[in-house]
Amino acid sequence: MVKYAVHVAGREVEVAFDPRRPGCAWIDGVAVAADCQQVGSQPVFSLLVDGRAYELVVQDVPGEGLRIGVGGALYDVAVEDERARELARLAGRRGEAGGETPVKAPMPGLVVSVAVSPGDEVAAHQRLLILEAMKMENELRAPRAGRVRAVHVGPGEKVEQGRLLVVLD
Amino acid sequence: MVKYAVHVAGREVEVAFDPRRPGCAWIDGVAVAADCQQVGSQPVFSLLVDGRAYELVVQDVPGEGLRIGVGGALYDVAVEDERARELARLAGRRGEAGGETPVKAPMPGLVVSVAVSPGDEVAAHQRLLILEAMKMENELRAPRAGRVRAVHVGPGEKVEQGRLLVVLD
Amino acid sequence: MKTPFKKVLIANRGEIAVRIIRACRQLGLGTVAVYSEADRQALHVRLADEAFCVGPPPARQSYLRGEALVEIARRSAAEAVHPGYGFLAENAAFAQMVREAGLVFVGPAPDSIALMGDKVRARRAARAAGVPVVPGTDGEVSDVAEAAAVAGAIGYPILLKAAAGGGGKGMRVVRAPEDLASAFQLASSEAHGAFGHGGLYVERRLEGVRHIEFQVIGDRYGNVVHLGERECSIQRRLQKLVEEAPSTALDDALRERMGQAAVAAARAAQYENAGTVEFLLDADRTFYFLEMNTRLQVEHPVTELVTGLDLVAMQLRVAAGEPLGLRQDDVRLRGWAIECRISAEDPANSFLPSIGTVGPLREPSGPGVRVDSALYHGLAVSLYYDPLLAKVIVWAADRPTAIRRMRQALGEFRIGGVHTTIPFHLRLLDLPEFRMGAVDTAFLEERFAPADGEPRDAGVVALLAALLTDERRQRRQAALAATVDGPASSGWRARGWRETLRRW
Amino acid sequence: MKTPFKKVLIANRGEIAVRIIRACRQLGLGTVAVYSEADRQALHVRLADEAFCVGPPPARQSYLRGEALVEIARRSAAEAVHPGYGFLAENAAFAQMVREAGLVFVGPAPDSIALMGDKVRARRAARAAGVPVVPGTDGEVSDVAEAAAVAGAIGYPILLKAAAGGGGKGMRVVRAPEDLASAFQLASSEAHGAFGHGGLYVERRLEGVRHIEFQVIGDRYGNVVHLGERECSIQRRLQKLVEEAPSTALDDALRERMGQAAVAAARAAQYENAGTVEFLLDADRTFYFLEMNTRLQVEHPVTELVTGLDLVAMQLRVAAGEPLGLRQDDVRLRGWAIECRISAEDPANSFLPSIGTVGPLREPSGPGVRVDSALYHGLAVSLYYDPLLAKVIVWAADRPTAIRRMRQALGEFRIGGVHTTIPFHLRLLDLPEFRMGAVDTAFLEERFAPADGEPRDAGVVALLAALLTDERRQRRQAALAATVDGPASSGWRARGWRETLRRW
Repeated sequence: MVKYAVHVAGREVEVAFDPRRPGCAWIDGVAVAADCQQVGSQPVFSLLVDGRAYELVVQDVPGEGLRIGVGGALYDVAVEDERARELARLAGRRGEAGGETPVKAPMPGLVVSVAVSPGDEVAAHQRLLILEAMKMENELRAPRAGRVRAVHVGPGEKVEQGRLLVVLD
Repeated sequence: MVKYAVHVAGREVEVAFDPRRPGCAWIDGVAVAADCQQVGSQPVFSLLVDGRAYELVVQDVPGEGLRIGVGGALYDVAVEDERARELARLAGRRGEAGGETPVKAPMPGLVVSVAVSPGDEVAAHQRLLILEAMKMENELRAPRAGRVRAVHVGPGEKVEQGRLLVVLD
Repeated sequence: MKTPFKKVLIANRGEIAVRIIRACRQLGLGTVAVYSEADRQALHVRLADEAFCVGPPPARQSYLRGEALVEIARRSAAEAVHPGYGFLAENAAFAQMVREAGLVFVGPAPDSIALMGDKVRARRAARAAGVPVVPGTDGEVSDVAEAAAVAGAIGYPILLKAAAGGGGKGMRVVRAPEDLASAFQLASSEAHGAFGHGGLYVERRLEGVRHIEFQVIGDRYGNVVHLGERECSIQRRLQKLVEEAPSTALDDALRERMGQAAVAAARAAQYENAGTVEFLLDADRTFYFLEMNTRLQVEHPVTELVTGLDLVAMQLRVAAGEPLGLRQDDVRLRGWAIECRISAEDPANSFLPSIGTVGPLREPSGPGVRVDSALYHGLAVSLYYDPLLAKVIVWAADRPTAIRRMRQALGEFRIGGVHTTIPFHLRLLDLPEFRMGAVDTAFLEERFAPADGEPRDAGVVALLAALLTDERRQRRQAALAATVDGPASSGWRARGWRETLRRW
Repeated sequence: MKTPFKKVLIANRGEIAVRIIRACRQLGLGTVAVYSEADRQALHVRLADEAFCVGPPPARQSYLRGEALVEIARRSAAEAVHPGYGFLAENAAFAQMVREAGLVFVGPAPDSIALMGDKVRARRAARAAGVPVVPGTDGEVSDVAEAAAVAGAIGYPILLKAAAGGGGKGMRVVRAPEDLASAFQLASSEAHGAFGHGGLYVERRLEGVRHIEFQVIGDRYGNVVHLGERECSIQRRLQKLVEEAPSTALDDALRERMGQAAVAAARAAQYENAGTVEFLLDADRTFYFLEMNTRLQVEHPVTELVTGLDLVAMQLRVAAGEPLGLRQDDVRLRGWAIECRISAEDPANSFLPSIGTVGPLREPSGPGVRVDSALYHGLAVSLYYDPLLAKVIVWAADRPTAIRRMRQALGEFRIGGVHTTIPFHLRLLDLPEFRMGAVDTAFLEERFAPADGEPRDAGVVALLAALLTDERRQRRQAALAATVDGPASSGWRARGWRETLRRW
């Protein structure tokens, strides 16, 4: 049995195949009959799962996993195999750090201005900086009260989505 | 100068580039400014030729050349480079044989029946065989009067487009 | 929609299966698609709620297997079957089988199908209902000799027609006695292949006539209305290529007369659901009943665009027992609609079928443009089924605008990999005869000259072909050179060209 | 079309450039596209007759360079300029520059643009024409202090609006005095960035109101008609997301009153060409003039679908000096139309912009479905321009059918590679408030709950992701094994899976 833990839309789905039963799979422990066909040589797949028909489009996002579109929606998906998952479990819950709060760019954009400096005390919802994206100026505010530990960007800088902007203590 | 002879839609177009003048080309001796861009990683191309905009889709047909679609039409295109062409010219006119007339399958299909045998004398427009394609039975008739030299297919046979069916003397 | 059924099996493939799925979903009905092994990737399979394999690629082993279709309906708990057009759509036995399995057949009663499907009985019924018919035999002819006798009596040219037929299959025009034997054999064999019955009858082939058909629809409460006409005179080998609504040949008075005749013919068959009454219309504005097609027609969208109605939704509603909810006076025609059938045929090569794999694709869209299509990038066009790939249908306030809109839409259509009838349509749309609406059923075969002269875009096609060929040669040489003395530069070419072609 | 111009330069990009190209071509007019360096591959470049580069990606260096656009028109012998919406569409100086270059500007006179573009003067003009306006300042406020004073007088919540604005840019709602300073600074800065002028004025923010706008069009002979209303209350941060025509809030009597007010406002600006008069409508059916947009609107297609008119073609005709040829009585609304704007934004993540490259794509089609789009497989969605990718517009005989049709169309839409607003729209269409038409401008921000619960298709998405990951791992192992002991078999999997996944 091959097992994968798939992270999709904020939850984890366990998918398993049995090498001895081709065309069968288990989704969160429920057995399904599945037929998967790639359409032409396009990254488009037709899945029949217990007779239900689905059409999915797939894109690789390097370093991030897969982006899968179905029924008008698009999901960012990460797949772990069983062993990797076991290791992660032993190492404790993933990705949760201590008392500091990173503020990351929620979208790519241009930093128009920065309203705080390292050492500043900020209140919750106080403006940290302004990010221009798609011709709109977006105010980024402090998610909680705290002290600014570091500011990683300056005005005029272009930032990618997820870029660390400010760290609050 | 690099030159190509391009066979498209029943005629030959000479295309030349000058290595010292990027973005310039000559089509049948007429100089044009050309900008060619592939769209994404699709076999779709945007050409600007003296400011005129064209969108072309391309497909390789193995052994046959390129199939290029533009403005709702599709062209089967063969490209010869200058040297190959020169050789062909020296070797005499291409592909014209003597007194025999090959009758080829004008479309892929199933041979339903064959009405002639080697040695038969046929009149012009006499039925040679019936080819079923896309649920229609199509009568293939003799393009001229003559004698059947060879019959290369039999009833029930599936033939590709261009397959030699009958040879008339 | 309150219906005795919640889920519909669509016993068809291609664009019409997609069309029916759309209508079902808009009514809140579940959809079950069927597919042959050749169609596993097809659009209708991907768009349906459920999909089941019905057999190997040949239609006889899949889409024509009535019992297998009923079995899939049972297995998937579908409660109704929509047959689309072609395949089993006009097969009375199938309709009966569906009914006997306790399912709703989305179409007329088996008796109506049987009556109108027998072209000989249909002629008699129409005549009895006071609708004029084309001169011809009153029954099937038993052999070539009898056909020759009839032909001699009514005069050449004649039309041999499959008694069980429809859709142009099993038909042949015969212009001279010496061609009769060969045509008879071909038509009979084709009819046998298509309908399982090789019987033929003989009709006078009217010349200089238009093919005008009326859409009708009836419910089980005896309401029957017509939804105006469609002009279908642009035909090649009895296959329609372009249809429009309304027709330039009709005015309100003639429309009303023909519409009443269509309704009378439908009533004679106690007709329920959607159907089409076909007429020939001569230059004197005399019309003749030709036949009635007891199903949805390929060209139904032009009627939808000028009436604002959704014919497939109406089919489903009346099949569910709803009353029509529409009187003849409620039907208003607005504007002009044209449909071009896009088939995998090469118009530059006698319309021969073009097989291959569909490459990059862009279907037209925008104001007044509708595309009913089964196309996708990667579609393998095979010989198993009809070559129809898509239908482009446009609507505009008037006919000249509709023609220009169609021209624009077809010019935008990009289909890599297979030849299509688009160049034919583009040429047709530019002809003065077509623009004036001065066409008849012989127009295409007798007065339409194939394109001459060189295509407009040959130069640019040649340029791209040469650029791509050169790029490949450069890459091969570079790969070769790289093994000897490191990466080669491609020298003379502009950065733009090199960069943009490198992925090719 | 007999015109003083035969070729039109389209000073825009994206779906609206494509839309204008289609209209021009249907009128027999040549088209000249312009593109920034980021848009070389764009659809409008490929569909136009000619295309020229206008500068680097930032709009200020390309699409906003009026002189460069006029120069391209001169070079390509274009004789008219269509500005689309956004960019220079409401820039009186550009309209003037186009005229002075001897070209036809497809839009109103510079004076009309200037009058309505100055929101303060526009309010005065509307009031003078007898059209009620929203309470607020009669001129720009010079600073935060003055804004605070006005706000205190008319009462919170207030709306800060760019005097030179439009399209929701440079606007902020302020609900409490303490938020005023920050909002003032942001709005002013945004206004300066978008329109080159940071001046603001203050309006009462009406609550529980609908945004209802009327399409008007006039010719140079003084004929002005309205083409009915559009319901645009579904807004987020003052940006429209869904529009429909007609509105559930209007009856014929109110439509006539508001339509007359719209025509009066247009006449006050001596308005020629297409424009939109925006109103707020409160629960008591009292309406207030909001502003007039002196251009084609993003949401113009819903009006086209219910009137059967082609607004862009009409714009070109009246710009060419033709009379409107349409009286108010000739305008008939038929059925219901809805538009959903499909943007590259992630509704599950606060509508943040989603950049990336568009992968496999299938746009919906079929009966009653229109897509105005600039999408293509390979489109790199950047931050340089508006995130609008496409508009899906449906028509049906009634609103419930239109809603179901939109649901079906959006469900068919496949866009790989970027997040879009489609899931938001699908969710909205299912809400009882939306289905009943009980919406106002605050509905989305105040009463629309983001989706909860897990998405329906998470299981099948996970299955495919696991299959693909496993396939890759098998291939890596096989490649590794092959170097040691020949090709490996992928063991357990069914032939179908293995064969069909191998190309992945």
